[in-house]
Amino acid sequence: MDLRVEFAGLVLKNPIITASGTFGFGLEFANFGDLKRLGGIVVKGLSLKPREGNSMPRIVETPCGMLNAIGIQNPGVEAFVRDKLPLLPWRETAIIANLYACSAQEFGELTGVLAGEEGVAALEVNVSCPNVQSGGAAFGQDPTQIRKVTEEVKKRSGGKPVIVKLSPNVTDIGLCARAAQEGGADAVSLINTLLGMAVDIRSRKPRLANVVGGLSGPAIKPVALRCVYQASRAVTIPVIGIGGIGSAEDALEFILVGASAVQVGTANFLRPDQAFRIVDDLPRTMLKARCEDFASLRGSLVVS
Amino acid sequence: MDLRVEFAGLVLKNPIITASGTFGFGLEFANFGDLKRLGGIVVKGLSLKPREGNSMPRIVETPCGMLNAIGIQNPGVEAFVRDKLPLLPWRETAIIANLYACSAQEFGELTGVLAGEEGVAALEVNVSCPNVQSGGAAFGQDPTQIRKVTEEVKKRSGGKPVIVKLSPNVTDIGLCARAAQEGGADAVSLINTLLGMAVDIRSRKPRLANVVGGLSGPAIKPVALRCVYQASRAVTIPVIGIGGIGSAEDALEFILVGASAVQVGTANFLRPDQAFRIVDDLPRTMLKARCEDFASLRGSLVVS
Amino acid sequence: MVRNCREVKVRELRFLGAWDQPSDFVELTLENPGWDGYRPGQFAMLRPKHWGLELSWGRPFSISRADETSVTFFFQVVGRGTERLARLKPDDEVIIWGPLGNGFSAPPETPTLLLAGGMGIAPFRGYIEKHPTPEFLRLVFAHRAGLDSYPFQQLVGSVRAETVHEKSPDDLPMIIERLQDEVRGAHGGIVLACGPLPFLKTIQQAAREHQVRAELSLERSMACGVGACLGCVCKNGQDKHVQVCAHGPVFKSDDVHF
Amino acid sequence: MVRNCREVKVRELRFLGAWDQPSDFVELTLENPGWDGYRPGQFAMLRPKHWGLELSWGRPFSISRADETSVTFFFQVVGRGTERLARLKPDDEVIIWGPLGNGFSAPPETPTLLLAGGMGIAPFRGYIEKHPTPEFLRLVFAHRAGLDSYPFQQLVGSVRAETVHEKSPDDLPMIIERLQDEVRGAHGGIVLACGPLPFLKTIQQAAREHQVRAELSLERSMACGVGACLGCVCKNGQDKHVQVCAHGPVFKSDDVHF
Ligand SMILES: Cc1cc2nc3c(=O)[nH]c(=O)nc-3n(C[C@H](O)[C@H](O)[C@H](O)COP(=O)(O)OP(=O)(O)OC[C@H]3O[C@@H](n4cnc5c(N)ncnc54)[C@H](O)[C@@H]3O)c2cc1C
Ligand SMILES: Cc1cc2nc3c(=O)[nH]c(=O)nc-3n(C[C@H](O)[C@H](O)[C@H](O)COP(=O)(O)OP(=O)(O)OC[C@H]3O[C@@H](n4cnc5c(N)ncnc54)[C@H](O)[C@@H]3O)c2cc1C
Ligand SMILES: Cc1cc2nc3c(=O)[nH]c(=O)nc-3n(C[C@H](O)[C@H](O)[C@H](O)COP(=O)(O)O)c2cc1C
Ligand SMILES: Cc1cc2nc3c(=O)[nH]c(=O)nc-3n(C[C@H](O)[C@H](O)[C@H](O)COP(=O)(O)O)c2cc1C
Ligand code: FES
Ligand code: FES
Repeated sequence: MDLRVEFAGLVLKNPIITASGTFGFGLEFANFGDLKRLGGIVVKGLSLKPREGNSMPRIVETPCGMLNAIGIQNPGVEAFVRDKLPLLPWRETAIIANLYACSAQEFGELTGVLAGEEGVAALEVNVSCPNVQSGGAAFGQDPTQIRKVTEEVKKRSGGKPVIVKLSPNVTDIGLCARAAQEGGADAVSLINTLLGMAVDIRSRKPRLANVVGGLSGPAIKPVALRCVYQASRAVTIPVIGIGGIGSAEDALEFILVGASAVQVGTANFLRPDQAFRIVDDLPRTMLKARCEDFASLRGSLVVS
Repeated sequence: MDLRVEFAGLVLKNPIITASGTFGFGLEFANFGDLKRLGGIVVKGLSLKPREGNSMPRIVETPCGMLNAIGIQNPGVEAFVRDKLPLLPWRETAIIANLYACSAQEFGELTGVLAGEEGVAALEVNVSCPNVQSGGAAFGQDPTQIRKVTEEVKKRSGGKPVIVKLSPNVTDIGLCARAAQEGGADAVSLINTLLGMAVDIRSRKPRLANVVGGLSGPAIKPVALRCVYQASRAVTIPVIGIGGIGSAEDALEFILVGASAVQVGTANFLRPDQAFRIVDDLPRTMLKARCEDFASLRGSLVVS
Repeated sequence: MVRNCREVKVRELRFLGAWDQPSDFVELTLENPGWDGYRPGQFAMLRPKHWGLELSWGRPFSISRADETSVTFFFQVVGRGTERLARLKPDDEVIIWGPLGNGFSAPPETPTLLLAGGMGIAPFRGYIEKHPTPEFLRLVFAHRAGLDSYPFQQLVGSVRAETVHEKSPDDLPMIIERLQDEVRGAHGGIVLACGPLPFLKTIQQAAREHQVRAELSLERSMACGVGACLGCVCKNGQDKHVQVCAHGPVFKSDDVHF
Repeated sequence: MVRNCREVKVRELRFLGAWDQPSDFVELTLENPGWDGYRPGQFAMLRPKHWGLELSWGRPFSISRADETSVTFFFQVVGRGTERLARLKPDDEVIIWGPLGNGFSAPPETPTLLLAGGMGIAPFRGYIEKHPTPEFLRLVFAHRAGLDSYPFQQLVGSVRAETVHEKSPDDLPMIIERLQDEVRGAHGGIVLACGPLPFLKTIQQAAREHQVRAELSLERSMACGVGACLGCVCKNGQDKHVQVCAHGPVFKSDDVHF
């Protein structure tokens, strides 16, 4: 069975990509499976300068999910290019850089560093930084900002596909997807985490030092599926589905509502070989669902 | 231990209220516990005319949650007043009517029917009807509409407390809470369900006839807690916490972030006596959390 | 008969057979929470106590039989809930609420044809045991797995029973015809049916055609089981939504609009 | 030593004792997924195969000992995961990945003081078994539950061991003093410590004060266990966040900033 998918100028072996922040720089999982078998790897969020991230505690387990407030701890984009990228099987598997910045200009600079890197297949733009100018709401909650940031990244991307990663914490996800398309994005990926919180009644303190954090995992799958469905109908560019995907069946569900590929996030914590297992399960699951190829499945949801 | 709570002109035996749509008209649960022991009961959403609701299937189980698209099936407000209310222990337990309408005027009429009913302790306004004029977004996603509807209900409520139930499917929940306050609401309750979706890869169909539905249950608790925290800081009127509450500990968590009372929804399906069990567990759980009364717990979250 | 919600212990869990692996057939016996006065056709919601929060709902099963000390269910493993139920061990605790719904009619001295499809046989065990005039009963059982997988042998002897084996989908026309014939032949008596949807539809149609009194037991995904969530409705004769859990699960054949 | 992720069967689950009910102490033995070459102080992530999706993460436990055929863990029931682990039965399958982290130093012919607090004794069982010169080892074990609740008796005989019983919170100053004395007395050798945070802090302080070489094994909530999620960091000597799972769990005492 041909598992390949092509979209936004990318050719992937299969539609299973690991999601940013949940698969490290890929190398952490090399003991548990052959990285070359994955459709792609989105690396941990990268910023211009190294970041220490938020204080501890940073993660909490919640029913069928988890909250995280890592705060984009990362060694900086240059250390990534120098120390990690050369070790990754980028000729065989799409390595996608995830960009984190807090202004359009910073996004531009970050793009500049990566645009010339042969090992980077595409750029995924994470617009979740709270925007100080607009009163604490993240870039990703404001279509105008999404468009501006997209334009900036696109301008300096040197022809690499630009994927804009959307936040679900908005009234109208379709508007955000359209803003990315208008800004020139080659694809959108969604969803990033839902804004959530957990507290401890004994200490009367938040369970995350950062007070609020991002909810991910199977708990959010229904919200993610709805967002991907809505975004797919709002734009003509390809959509990458993310949110609670933990099985081949989950992956097919997202493709059914319109996704061209999917990302596996929190499910990597169920067991470190889960992403590889999902790749293995794809052919069997497709057969069971009487699905011959992804092209015919994509967006084929029957809505009466 | 004194479990009473007072807010918005209501005096409740304890802060445990059952949530609309998950506890029928209360009578369905009379075999499983003494309704008089509950702090309050919010009855199924009521409309002016009887409604048949959506087609089947209407519910789907999801990881640690469920989707519903019942479509406010109900016998109409008059049948409620005539057939159900007299059977409820409204002298001992606050019976809260949940109002569903699709225009400010309709909300006003509905309020008119209930304003004079001695057995109704308060009105909860459900603004989740998709607003045809504003392109399919629900009233509850537009602060201007929230305010307008609140004003209309408040005008005709005959002095009964008006609680506006907020939707979490918005960019800024604080804005919505403030709009309700400005409209004259005596309290806000939140969250209503998150918009979600489920599909079946074998039939390639949505699992709900309505395609999208509302996500509830423990899965959404972190989102609900965050929304209640944000809303509590945005308004001065009392806040009722809803979303994934299934234990006395959960209830205290919502009070800790600012709620004056809570509603138990999907947890009523874990077992039909769950709401009663939560009431029973309150004193013990408060002791364990070294919490003497709700007044001192409310909003006492320590954020450094 | 008062409904209640109780925590009771598992007495026994028996695997009867398997078909279409891993689709096991299981007989589950629990302590009786005081339900021996139940009406056959009624059901209960089950939820093992150590289930966490992943599954939001209990699971509905027909009460297959009950005596003073125990209540028995039969189920097939078809998904997440039944998979977990099949891992129960003696002394594990189960939360159980019921008896729910209405149950089948049991008019004495009336020729009564019981039509069971697959696991639809479950309620008829208690029905036969409790019937005042069992000699008026006749059971026709359509099944796909081997007979040992079902609580069938226990019934033989106490009632006239025949079986129809669906060995492959090719047998379906034969079974439909048999059902139609059986319903036609029941004219003047009453037909009680429990089984999958196509099975019930066939019977409804035949009953209408031949003006036979029939009752059908419906299945729906259920969240509450007590009529509160409105998630399990069907359309009644007046095309109105009614809760299967509270107004059913047994409906007069004419009173269901599929 | 190659890390891997395997599904292995439960060989045995033994309840050692209980304290502060329902806080059980459990010894869990699994088939060895080829880890007998592990380094004591290393840990593994465990996740029973039939856990559904409610718990998003595996659970980290020190490898207590391993031989060619089995690997053993000791744990206390403290929450949702350990409660479920305590319900495992022989032949149940468990997903297990490891060995993870770095492990303790084991310099031969060096006076080595093992300081264990509570379940912190777990890794020292294998440490003592594998040590090239066990006659250089001495163990001081601070505990609250009865000694039978811990894998302690198994160690006596193979190593010099002493215990300190914390019967009530009033005993705490005495224990702190004892720990300080022990660390001071270990000057010239090495101290290896595993236990709750206040326990480790006391030892770190004493080691700094008396310039004693010490290693501390840290605990954190862990999602991945392999260094990927950055959820389990501590601050190192340079005040930088490093992953406890990948850079630890054992840290040179000077290299942790609590
Ligand atoms: C009143 C009543 C009595 C019943 N009595 C019995 C009985 O005696 N023995 C028995 O084996 N089963 C009986 N059922 C069906 C039983 O409730 C379902 O098989 C069970 O709930 C499936 O749970 P699951 O978690 O394993 O499946 P899920 O994981 O929830 O679903 C798995 C598959 O089963 C289907 N399914 C889920 N729920 C139902 C349902 N209620 N009816 C039909 N298909 C369903 C789903 O569409 C899905 O394809 C009864 C149902 C009702 C409503
Ligand atoms: C490297 C390492 C080795 C460990 N070795 C052992 C061992 O050999 N034996 C043993 O009994 N325990 C050990 N632990 C601790 C063990 O991992 C936790 O007790 C366990 O994960 C709790 O899971 P739970 O689901 O039961 O608790 P949860 O429901 O997740 O939490 C219950 C309570 O335990 C606390 N808790 C949760 N996780 C941890 C943690 N990792 N450390 C400390 N407190 C926690 C929570 O704050 C909460 O108060 C080790 C931890 C680490 C990081
Ligand atoms: C621990 C953790 C760290 C994450 N870090 C990032 C990140 O650096 N950049 C980013 O765009 N998304 C990040 N995410 C979000 C995921 O990539 C993904 O969008 C989200 O978790 C939803 O998918 P899931 O439910 O499959 O986990 C992180 C998620 C988790 C759980
Ligand atoms: C089956 C079902 C029906 C519901 N019907 C209504 C309704 O009629 N009116 C309303 O305001 N909310 C309704 N809700 C929303 C709940 O009252 C509650 O806000 C939501 O489920 C979140 O709480 P929970 O997670 O505790 O269930 C319904 C929820 C469910 C699950
Ligand atoms: S299952 Fe809730 S109304 Fe029937
Ligand atoms: S547990 Fe994920 S980095 Fe340590």
